[in-house]
Amino acid sequence: MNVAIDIFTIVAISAGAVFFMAGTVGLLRFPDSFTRLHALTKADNLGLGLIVLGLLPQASGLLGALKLVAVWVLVQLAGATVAQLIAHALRRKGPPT
Amino acid sequence: MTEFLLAAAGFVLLTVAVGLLRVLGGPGNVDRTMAAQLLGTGGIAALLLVAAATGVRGAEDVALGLALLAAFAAVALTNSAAPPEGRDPE
Amino acid sequence: MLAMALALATTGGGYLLVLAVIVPVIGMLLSLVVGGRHAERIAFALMPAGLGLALAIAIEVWVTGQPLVYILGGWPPPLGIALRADGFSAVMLVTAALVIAAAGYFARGGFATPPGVAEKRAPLAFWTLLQGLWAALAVVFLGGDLFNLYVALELLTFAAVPLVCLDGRPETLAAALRYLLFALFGSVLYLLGAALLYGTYGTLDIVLLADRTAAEPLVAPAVGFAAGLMTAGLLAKTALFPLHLWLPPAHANAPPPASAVLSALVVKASFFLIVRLWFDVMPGLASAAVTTLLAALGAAAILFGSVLALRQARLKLLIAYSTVAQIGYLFLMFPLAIGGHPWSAEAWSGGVMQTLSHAFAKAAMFLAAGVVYEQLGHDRIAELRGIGRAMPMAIFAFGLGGLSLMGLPPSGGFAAKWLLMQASVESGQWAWAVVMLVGGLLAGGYVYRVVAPALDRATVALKAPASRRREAVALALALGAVLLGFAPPEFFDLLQIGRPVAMAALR
Amino acid sequence: MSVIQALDIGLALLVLAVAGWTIAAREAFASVVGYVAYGLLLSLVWVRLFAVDVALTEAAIGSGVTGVLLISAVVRLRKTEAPAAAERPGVVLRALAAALCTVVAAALAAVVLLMPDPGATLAPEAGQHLGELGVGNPITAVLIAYRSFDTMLEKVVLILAVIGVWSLASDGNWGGVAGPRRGARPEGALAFLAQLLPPLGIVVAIHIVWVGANEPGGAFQGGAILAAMALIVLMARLTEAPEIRRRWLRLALIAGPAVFLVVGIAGFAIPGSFLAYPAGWAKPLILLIEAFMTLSIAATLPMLVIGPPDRPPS
Amino acid sequence: MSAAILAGLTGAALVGLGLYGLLTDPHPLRKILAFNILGSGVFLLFGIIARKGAAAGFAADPVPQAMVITGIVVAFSATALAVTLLLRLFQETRRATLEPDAPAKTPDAGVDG
Repeated sequence: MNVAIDIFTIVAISAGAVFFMAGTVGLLRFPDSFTRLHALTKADNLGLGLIVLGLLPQASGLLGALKLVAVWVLVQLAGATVAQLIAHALRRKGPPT
Repeated sequence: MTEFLLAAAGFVLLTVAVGLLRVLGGPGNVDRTMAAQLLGTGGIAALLLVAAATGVRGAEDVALGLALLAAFAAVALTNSAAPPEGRDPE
Repeated sequence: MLAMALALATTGGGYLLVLAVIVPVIGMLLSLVVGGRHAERIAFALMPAGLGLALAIAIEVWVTGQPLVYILGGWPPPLGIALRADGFSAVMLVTAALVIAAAGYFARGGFATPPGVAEKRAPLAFWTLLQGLWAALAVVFLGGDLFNLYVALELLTFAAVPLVCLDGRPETLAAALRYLLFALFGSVLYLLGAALLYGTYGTLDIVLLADRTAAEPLVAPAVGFAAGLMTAGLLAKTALFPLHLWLPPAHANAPPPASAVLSALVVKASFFLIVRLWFDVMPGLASAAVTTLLAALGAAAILFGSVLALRQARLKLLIAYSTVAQIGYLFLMFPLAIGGHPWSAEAWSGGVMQTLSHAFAKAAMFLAAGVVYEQLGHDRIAELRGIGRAMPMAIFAFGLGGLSLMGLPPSGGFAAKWLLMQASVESGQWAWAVVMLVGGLLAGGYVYRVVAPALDRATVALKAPASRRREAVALALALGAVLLGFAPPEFFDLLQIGRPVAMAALR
Repeated sequence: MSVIQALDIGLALLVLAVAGWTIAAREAFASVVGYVAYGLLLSLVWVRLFAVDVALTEAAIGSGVTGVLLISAVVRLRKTEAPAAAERPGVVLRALAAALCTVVAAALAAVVLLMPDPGATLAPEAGQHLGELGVGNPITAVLIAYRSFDTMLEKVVLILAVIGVWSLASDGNWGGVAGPRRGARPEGALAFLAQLLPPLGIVVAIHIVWVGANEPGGAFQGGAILAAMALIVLMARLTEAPEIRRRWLRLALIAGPAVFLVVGIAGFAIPGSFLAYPAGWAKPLILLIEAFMTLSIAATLPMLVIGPPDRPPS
Repeated sequence: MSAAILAGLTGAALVGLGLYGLLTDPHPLRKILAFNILGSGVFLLFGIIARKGAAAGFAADPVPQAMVITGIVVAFSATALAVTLLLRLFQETRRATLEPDAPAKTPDAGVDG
């Protein structure tokens, strides 16, 4: 049972780490701010989600798990807002560079 | 398990560091603001992993605090960049 | 060990120390909440109480012949914090209470809330900050813990800086910002030193640190480095040459009552902590090289500050540069008063006397300059001819203050410089005596530059009606500086109570 | 080298790189963003140092609230950068400064390496009295009991800072409101965030204050999070800051130190010592003080960020 | 090398960096930033001292940690006051310089009373 849980954790966290890497690759390779913004907010948030998922079984009790989920929800919320705000700001500034 | 979690934290931190180099270079202020967002997400992930590995109590609360404030830099920028009426018209 | 045990338990009358701190704190908080003209009323109601407390502390120290101690919260150091008052703290507290009361009385009217107005900016800020500054000074003089003293230094900074730019003129804003940056730089260095001391000795209590540094004088390189950092930080706050750059614009541009308090008390607070550090915490580390360096900087400050004061075109800048010079005298006590030599006690008394007499003299001169500025609308020295008739008391106050700065009898400045000179002759360190003589002559020069034309028979056009009350406040302070010259021997005994070397004999 | 060592070294290098960026970046805005990132990384370092209370404070104040303050300032000061850059000292002076700073840093590093390990500590003494105080978090015990005098004075520092900031208002605006006028159309997304975040933030803040007695957390951290929530509501212009002449605002500012003083003075009478807690009453009194300190900090920090009033009172 | 030593070395380097910025950068806002970096370096040194003081079942000495919390709050208020002063100075002069040149030439300009 324990081994199964650990394997789940390892798989989820590894997948999360891969998404973080993908996000960074996107930041490096994408040509303009809009697309970079996508790479940043989408990929990284998914990566964090997977890491939180992987850590859930390791969490100490219900409160700990709840906090982990709350962290993820909050980052989602922040990511969505920031993407909106930055996109707005970019559009106000004129054509993307 | 501990080693794995730490390695994962190190990996995430590394990707964040590389991304940070990219966004801090600009070209514009808006791009740079993404640095805060990048660290907000990646830093929280690394923090959670490190905390799980080293068994530091209360680290989730730090992550919660960081998550609550994750949008602040971008909000502060867009808020000051758009000059509302009544402030110095710069 | 007797002294150790005494320093870690509350003594009779110790509660006075707590009251001396919390009375102005309560006044500041209340003034902010009640607001309006009540802020001024509260400040005035509490000033006599503060003076009474300071006097009670001084009397208690004098009568018992021992420092007063209060252990806060019943948690003895090293875990908790102690407040302590020795002779030096007691006289500084009394001086602070007197100067603040005088500055406050002077500021009446200038910082009044006019009838029909609920609250005005400058008055509310002035009266709350003045009380905050008073509380900060009390903690600096009484604090027995280096971190507690860090908080006190920050309190002092936050109260002093906004006072500089209360009138909002651009040059005062720049002066305030520069002052703030210097002060922050000073506190962060001080804090760094404190961190290293804690890491080495596991306590920040002054008495415990003194005991531990005495037991193992150079236990780690950290200690010498820490002392250097803390001293550098405090020197920046004291504005000792060459770290004086911030002082003249800040002191010269602040409103007169603020200038008086800043130059009389605020720079003395960080000086007081340098004395604490080198005489109480680590006397073993105060080698001849260290004390000579401090005194050499002091000597440079005396000469440099006096010469610049001679060349200023504005009265308030002249007084500010004179502060740079007079701060220099304070540091001459270091090579003379350290250790248990026969002349050390004299030099110690001389240093303390210089601190006190400069406080009274300089506050008097800044207030006198404030009167001049108010009535002429400017303070250009070239256009002061004949003002002696228009405002005789102010010019008399300026002259008496100058007398003390020059070190002429009868004045506190004379007593201070006489004691220091005597000590330098007895110890064979003649150079300091020569510097003091030259400094006195230069001081004579810059005081003469102001007083001589002022006494001229010329008529001046006044912009504002004379305020005899304000002139009288300045004169009273100047008389205080003169009266110090008549201090009885008992007063000098009080200054010696708690002097580290004197206490070492008790152990 | 173990994994954790590699991680620590990597983290340290990253912190230094971002700090170096903050100092060296050509544009001030880049420097400020670097500083925000730096604050975030520092909280990670604090977790590694087993200082979760500090990590919380750094996350909320050092990075979050300070970030808002600096970013809004740097945007307004953009035009001053070029003239200031012209005043930059010459190469020789900078090299001298660099040499001096290197010497200081090297000496400090040497001192750190030479310090005894295990070093001097008050941990046993601090732990000894936790039972009688009824709290489990030794840092709370230090802040609200052993060294409560410092904590009280530090709150007074904050109040003086508020007075100092307010005193920079123009005379006509005294008593009025700071910050942008309400009604400027907020971005939809921002308004959404500002409505959703505060309820969650308040829950988190209360949690952090409440567990602070036994776990990492406490008044400063909780208060700072509440302050951040207030700031986001203000930035989204959902509401306006209170006029600074309001009595309730001023009461909130001083509530923390006032309760401290009341408890402290009561201590003269009952246990017989200023700021001492009577036996058996320590924990409720500590919680009472923490509650009011939280309120005060939550009121003070936004006031410091939004600056002096720039509109006359209504 | 332990995490504490590493943090201590980082702290020392940060002190050096902050000091350099404070001394050489002419822009007040950058000076304020440098002051904050200098301060955080000092706090990290407190952190390593706390960590070396691990004893009696605590992972670190709580006393220096509590001091850091106090220090962070004080550093924030200092930053806020300095930034407000700077913004006000900019509002009055359209400049952000501490060099006392232009305004100081006319000491009496704009004095009311």
